[in-house]
Amino acid sequence: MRAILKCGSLMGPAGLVFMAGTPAFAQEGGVLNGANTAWILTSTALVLFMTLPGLALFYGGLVHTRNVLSVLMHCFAVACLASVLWLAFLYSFAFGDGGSANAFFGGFGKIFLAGVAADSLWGDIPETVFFMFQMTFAIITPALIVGAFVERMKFSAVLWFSTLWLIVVYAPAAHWIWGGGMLSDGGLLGMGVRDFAGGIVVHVTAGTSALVAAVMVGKRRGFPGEITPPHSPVLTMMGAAMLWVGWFGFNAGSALTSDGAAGMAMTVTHISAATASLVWMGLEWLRYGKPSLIGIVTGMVAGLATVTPASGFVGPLGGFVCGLAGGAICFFATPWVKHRLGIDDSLDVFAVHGMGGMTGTMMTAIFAVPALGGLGLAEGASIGDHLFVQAAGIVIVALWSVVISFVILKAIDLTIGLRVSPEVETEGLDITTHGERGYSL
Amino acid sequence: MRAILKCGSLMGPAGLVFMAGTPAFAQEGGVLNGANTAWILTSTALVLFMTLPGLALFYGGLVHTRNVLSVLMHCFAVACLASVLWLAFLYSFAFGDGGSANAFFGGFGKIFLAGVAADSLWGDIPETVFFMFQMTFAIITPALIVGAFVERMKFSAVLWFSTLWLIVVYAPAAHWIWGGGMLSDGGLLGMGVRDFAGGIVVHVTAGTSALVAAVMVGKRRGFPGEITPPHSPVLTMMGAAMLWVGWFGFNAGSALTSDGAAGMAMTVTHISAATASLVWMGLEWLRYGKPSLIGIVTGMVAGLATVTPASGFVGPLGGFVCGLAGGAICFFATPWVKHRLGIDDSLDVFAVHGMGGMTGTMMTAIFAVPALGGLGLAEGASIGDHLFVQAAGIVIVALWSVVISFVILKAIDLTIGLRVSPEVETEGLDITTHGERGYSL
Amino acid sequence: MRAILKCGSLMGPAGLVFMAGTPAFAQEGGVLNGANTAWILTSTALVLFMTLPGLALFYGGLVHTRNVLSVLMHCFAVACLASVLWLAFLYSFAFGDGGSANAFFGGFGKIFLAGVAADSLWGDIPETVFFMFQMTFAIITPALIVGAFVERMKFSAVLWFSTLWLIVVYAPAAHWIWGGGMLSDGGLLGMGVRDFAGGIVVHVTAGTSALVAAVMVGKRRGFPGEITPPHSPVLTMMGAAMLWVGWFGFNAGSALTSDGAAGMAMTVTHISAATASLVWMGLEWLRYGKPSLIGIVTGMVAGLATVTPASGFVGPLGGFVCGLAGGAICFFATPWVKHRLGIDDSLDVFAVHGMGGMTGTMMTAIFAVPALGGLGLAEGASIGDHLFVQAAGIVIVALWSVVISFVILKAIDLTIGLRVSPEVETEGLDITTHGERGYSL
Amino acid sequence: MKLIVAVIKPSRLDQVREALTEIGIEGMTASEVKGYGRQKGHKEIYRGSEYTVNFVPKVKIEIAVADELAERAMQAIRDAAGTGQIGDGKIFVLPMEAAVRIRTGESGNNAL
Amino acid sequence: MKLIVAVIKPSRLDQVREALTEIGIEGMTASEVKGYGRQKGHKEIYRGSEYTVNFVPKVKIEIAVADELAERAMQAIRDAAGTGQIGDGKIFVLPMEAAVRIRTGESGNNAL
Amino acid sequence: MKLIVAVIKPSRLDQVREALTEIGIEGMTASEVKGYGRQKGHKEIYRGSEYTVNFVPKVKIEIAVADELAERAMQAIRDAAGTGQIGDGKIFVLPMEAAVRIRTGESGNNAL
Ligand SMILES: Nc1ncnc2c1ncn2[C@@H]1O[C@H](COP(=O)(O)OP(=O)(O)O)[C@@H](O)[C@H]1O
Ligand SMILES: Nc1ncnc2c1ncn2[C@@H]1O[C@H](COP(=O)(O)OP(=O)(O)O)[C@@H](O)[C@H]1O
Ligand SMILES: Nc1ncnc2c1ncn2[C@@H]1O[C@H](COP(=O)(O)OP(=O)(O)O)[C@@H](O)[C@H]1O
Repeated sequence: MRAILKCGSLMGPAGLVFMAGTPAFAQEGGVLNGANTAWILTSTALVLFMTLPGLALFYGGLVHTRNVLSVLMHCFAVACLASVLWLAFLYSFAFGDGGSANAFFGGFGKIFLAGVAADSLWGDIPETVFFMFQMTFAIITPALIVGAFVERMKFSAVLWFSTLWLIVVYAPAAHWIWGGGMLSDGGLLGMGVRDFAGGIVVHVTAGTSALVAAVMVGKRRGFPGEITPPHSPVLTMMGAAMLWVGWFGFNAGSALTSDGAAGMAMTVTHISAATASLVWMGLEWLRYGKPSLIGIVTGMVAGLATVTPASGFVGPLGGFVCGLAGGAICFFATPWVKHRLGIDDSLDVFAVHGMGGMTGTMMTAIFAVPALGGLGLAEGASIGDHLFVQAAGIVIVALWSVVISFVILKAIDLTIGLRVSPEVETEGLDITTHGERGYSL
Repeated sequence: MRAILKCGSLMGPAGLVFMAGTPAFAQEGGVLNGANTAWILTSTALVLFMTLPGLALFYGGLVHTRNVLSVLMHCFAVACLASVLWLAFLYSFAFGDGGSANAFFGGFGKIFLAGVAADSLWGDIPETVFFMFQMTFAIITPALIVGAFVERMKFSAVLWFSTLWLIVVYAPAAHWIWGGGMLSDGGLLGMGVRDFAGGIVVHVTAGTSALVAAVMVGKRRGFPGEITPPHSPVLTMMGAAMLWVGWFGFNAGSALTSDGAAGMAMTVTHISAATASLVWMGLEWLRYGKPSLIGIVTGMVAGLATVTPASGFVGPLGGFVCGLAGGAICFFATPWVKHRLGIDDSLDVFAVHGMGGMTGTMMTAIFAVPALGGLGLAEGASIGDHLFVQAAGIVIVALWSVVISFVILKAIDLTIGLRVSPEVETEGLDITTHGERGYSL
Repeated sequence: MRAILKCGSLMGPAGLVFMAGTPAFAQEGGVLNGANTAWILTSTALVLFMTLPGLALFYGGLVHTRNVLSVLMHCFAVACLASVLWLAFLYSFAFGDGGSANAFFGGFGKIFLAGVAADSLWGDIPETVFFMFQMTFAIITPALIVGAFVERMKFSAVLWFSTLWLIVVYAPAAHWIWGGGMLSDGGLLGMGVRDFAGGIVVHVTAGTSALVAAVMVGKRRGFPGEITPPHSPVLTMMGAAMLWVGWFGFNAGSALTSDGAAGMAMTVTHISAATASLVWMGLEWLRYGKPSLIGIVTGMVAGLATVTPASGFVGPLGGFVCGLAGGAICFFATPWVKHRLGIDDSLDVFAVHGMGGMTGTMMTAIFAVPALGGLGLAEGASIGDHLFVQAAGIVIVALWSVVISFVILKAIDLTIGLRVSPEVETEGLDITTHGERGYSL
Repeated sequence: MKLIVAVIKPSRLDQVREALTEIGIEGMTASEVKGYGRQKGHKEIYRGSEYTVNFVPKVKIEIAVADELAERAMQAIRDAAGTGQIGDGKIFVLPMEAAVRIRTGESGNNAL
Repeated sequence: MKLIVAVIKPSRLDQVREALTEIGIEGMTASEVKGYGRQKGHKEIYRGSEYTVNFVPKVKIEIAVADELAERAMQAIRDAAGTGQIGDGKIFVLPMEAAVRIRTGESGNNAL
Repeated sequence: MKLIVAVIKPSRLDQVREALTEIGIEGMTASEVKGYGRQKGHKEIYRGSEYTVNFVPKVKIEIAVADELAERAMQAIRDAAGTGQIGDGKIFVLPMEAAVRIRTGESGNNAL
């Protein structure tokens, strides 16, 4: 007996629990499951590891030496900020009960974890563990956007942008899809958008907002002709590998269980990453004559971003095709954004995360079909129904992200300003803004 | 029903088990809990990761290039040494049953794990797992002290000091507080010192001993005027991030369970780290005009050291205030030790770990109060009682650490000598002592 | 009651499950154990972490700057390739049921995970989790071999070699020993070769194949006189530490359970690593006058490789002696291969992994004896019986590895060629093959 | 022939290179150096302690030119490297007796 | 005395050093530099974008020699550094007025 | 004017800088170089194999000075850089024809 049950907001972000036919799996209200808890505690550590130091190093290696510390600093400070805000009110806004406004907003009930004790449960894991696990998603999402405006945005502007963005873009989007809001089951689109681990909530929000930020902050001086190569592919590879390992927590942890659902999510995640890496490497080899390390690890990130929304719904075939499609689409999207659109989305957040997240979200509709190895469609729904809902989810969240990001950035620009002076940019942010240098060898 | 039960020495270092109202939680003698075991196996890996490579990189980035390898080597060799000594007799001294001398000393019964088989239990996890988890604490504590004497102490002296210190300072302190000795429940101070994950056992012992070591080994040549900046803030940030992630194992693992106790410990740990990071960054920005990466990560360590003793006793508010207080106190303590006291505690072990550990130990007494979100005071005890016991615990352990460290260092100084020659110091320890250079780029 | 039960191919790679006397441990067919699953999910992440970035950094730091990216690229690309091949057919070849040919080959039944659903079990964990855990072993094994031919082998040849080698050497060897084939219980040698976590399957196959590869690809230009020192012992140490932490998943994960078997495996693993590190450091200090960082971490790898086959069968004493023997034997084997045999096995894959794996495999026979703290011999077998079986297992697998590796490399040499041109070698593989440089500081 | 040695701000390297190629100088050798001069080094503050960094990152360019090009080369460097701020750097001119192109053995101005 | 400055391919450093010691030159000072010349830099492509790297890694060797050794030293360098390909580098010869060995204070040819 | 080129032990850089400022020399340019000379390189042993490191880390300082200061500068360097051990380094003096301060265009001794 294999069944996909849609669970109410109580059951967590993935919105899905995979049920096996034995009592060991039965989810009874109020009984803690130590094994699931152990896995989500671990997953929380893994997802934090993705940002600190994973993403920070991945991004840090891609910029000029004179800005490496500023990138690490952006990621680190944003992570701290997101953590405190999450406790203060973001968690409540995302996963609280918004009462009559619940379609849009989670309300103020869980501000500063009000009413949550050590023995409070969320499904069958402690609510503190769920809180922490979800916090790590709120940490990485604004950190992803950093890639769009490295090497030129003011540090104070980065902090303001991240704060406002988390409140007005991230928390609502998480609520809509994972917190029982308007895009989840029974909401606006009926059967709900399927986003297992954040194809929309994380990657589409970050990717589209990054594009807006890149436009608003403007190109780096000398872009595109005089930009220098990544100062340390070694750092970038190190960070990429940490992202891969951490992503096991991201996707397989989103099952919120320690069972076959987590196992299958981990499997498809890994397969997509490996496949997309090889696809990118192959395309690069064919097209530019040399398979590069930066290329293969970019492919890996593309594969992981793509499979993220699908990871709880598809089987190995789905994972494999996510890798193929994500690798290829992001490969072509990357120079297209930079050269055709002329947008200096410096570390390709939109092309990799945005495009990957969208691709995977659409593929979720297709590869959930049991005949393709998937774990099943919603009861009574066709692939077409799912495709529509998924697309609608993307459009709604992307539009919201774009509009709000624009407004926030405009406001910052008009007040404290978005961008450092040309002298500071030339000199580098490390020494001018943070008073340090990356290396004194 | 929420109750905090103090458990005898059988129940482990945290001395506390959080009980939920269901049979799933009941701790019956002799039944292994696989979920708890899974989480402590994971936590063991996380805490080892804190030292290797976490702390090693954190420290390594802060010194001059010519000494980076020596710092990594100190951490690595001390970790190996501590591991073998732990098996040989430290574990027995700390967690064995000392019989009539048990108040002071754990005895020789578990030397080389005598009598411990694969199926022996400690509480409801395998004793081997408890042994390993505790070993990782014995690894990191002497490694922390390394920060006090980098760039000038003889390698052989480092090994001797660490060995003797583990035997005469660490093992007893662990026994007194976690092993059922004189500072635990029913001992010298009645209700026992509360030190969830090592505010005293780890941070106070390391911090105060570091201060003594810094004085005894003496200042680096040219201190303070001619010391060079950290050679690689990139390495330091990398190590710091690993410390953060690993600290989840340190604190949430100290629950020895995979449940809400671990979840809450992880939550307060994270909140304190994030808060202290922002506090340090803010103070630095205000005072020196530039928020630095080294600053924010130092704040993080301060927040983590501070919340360590409290992490199993306080709620989110406690975690937040630990972060505020720890961040601010350590921020001001750091230049105070170096410039007012004129002590070259080179990587600020006392100011950050010592002061942080003490601050957190005291705050444990306050924020354990349920009204402040804590998990409760000992039965019949007031905040004042707890404050007294905590302070007494700090004083006793700090005094012991200081006196014994002094004696050990004096003995080494009189025999093999503590310090390298000025030429070696100028040339750098890497090439002179270890025959290698950090980078040949 | 302590008993070692040999389990059929159903029970997994370790071939061994440690049974405690309580119902909580009973392995009933078809019931998922969430705790074991949590630990194996975690172990999978840990073992992936060993290769990416662990081993890649460990190796990357040892070569010349101009080849650092190529080493990272080899490890990364091989990992991706192994993953896709594992899904495609390697898993089936290794762990499928080969029917009448099962002694040699696992058959085609599980190609592309055919018939494996999210709720399929392997023992008491999801088969997807077992699949993933085993995949990480198939990833690291060919990546280990990379150390033999760094700085000179063609990238395309590396990919071809790894692909063919995985198919014809790794998958069969895994099948023979762990997949119910001819070297497992009831097979060719009666009671089966004992290889808990890959002393033979991983280290002997990789080590002996590495030796062949080093000979076939030939020495680096200027070997031995003009080879430059490791360009970054810092990277190497970082990678080594990650290997250590990840090895907890490798060995303790191979228990496939979250209990005392895992705990004891973790304990002996750690002890062996720490001991061998100190042995290597000590020997180096005595013999060459300087204890080096590269030395101590090499000792660590030797200790870990040595204890790998033994880790589920021996007690602390066994772990300790594995560390002593592994550290010393590999220490002397390393210069012997390079200078006596004159083979440029550049990063000492044979001397460390091959010799370590063999040493540990033999010691498994001895230290499994309960009197030496081990968990027991096979029923009715003497140490001598075990020694014979272990030796036979080594010889058979080593011969197979050597012969097949030779054939594969010869074929590649005659077609696309094994080696880059002297100009490319002099210029470095990074810029010539991958179009990138490691650092632009 | 002259060997012109210019010590400039790192951020001006590309402009200087372009200015030189414009006047027909097709070769030069650059290196990272640390300069000490009127532009004082700076203080970095870590954890409340001041660290004095006496040397400032600079780039040194060496250009071998025919005598008659020396003046124009110096002018080109000045124009391209100048920002009007302390620390813009110096140009030194050394006499050079011989130059050889390794590949061909050409010597004198032909080697440049 | 002369100061010979040679800019060569990094991979030839060891050969050049050996060639010089063979003719009795026992001291030299090397440094990593970046060269610009006929051997054009290269393009690196990351994620489909071209990055122009104008400067090529080179090694600069400085050798102070007695006048009479200058010719032979130049010849030795040419022989050891030449690969016949563009980018083999240059040798420049500068006049040198004095040389001192710091340790002993010896000066002139004795200092070399 | 002269260009004084001193190759010294890295650990003496600060002393030399101070000694020079004491005699009124306010500018210099330093760089990391690798030296080959009587002070032989060393062997590093990794895993039982010897690696020969022929070059020793040194610092090169270039100081442009007015003719009349050259002697005192050389003396100051000698005093500050000398440890009496092999490898203390060398001082070379090159004639210099012109010096220009990029910022102001001042030339000659005024530019230094
Ligand atoms: N006497 C000197 N000899 C060699 N290099 C010098 C000398 N004086 C200055 N420099 C170099 O020129 C750089 C700029 O000089 P500085 O005095 O700071 O500013 P400015 O060029 O505006 O006078 C210094 O950083 C140093 O590298
Ligand atoms: N005019 C010059 N002044 C100083 N260095 C030069 C000059 N021309 C070339 N070089 C150096 O010599 C190197 C080789 O020169 P290049 O023109 O590329 O090839 P070739 O030596 O074969 O003529 C350059 O990379 C640069 O470092
Ligand atoms: N002929 C030379 N030309 C250029 N540099 C030299 C020469 N001889 C020595 N050097 C530099 O001087 C340094 C010190 O020289 P060395 O012979 O080792 O000791 P000492 O200075 O005591 O004679 C060398 O490392 C090298 O950098």
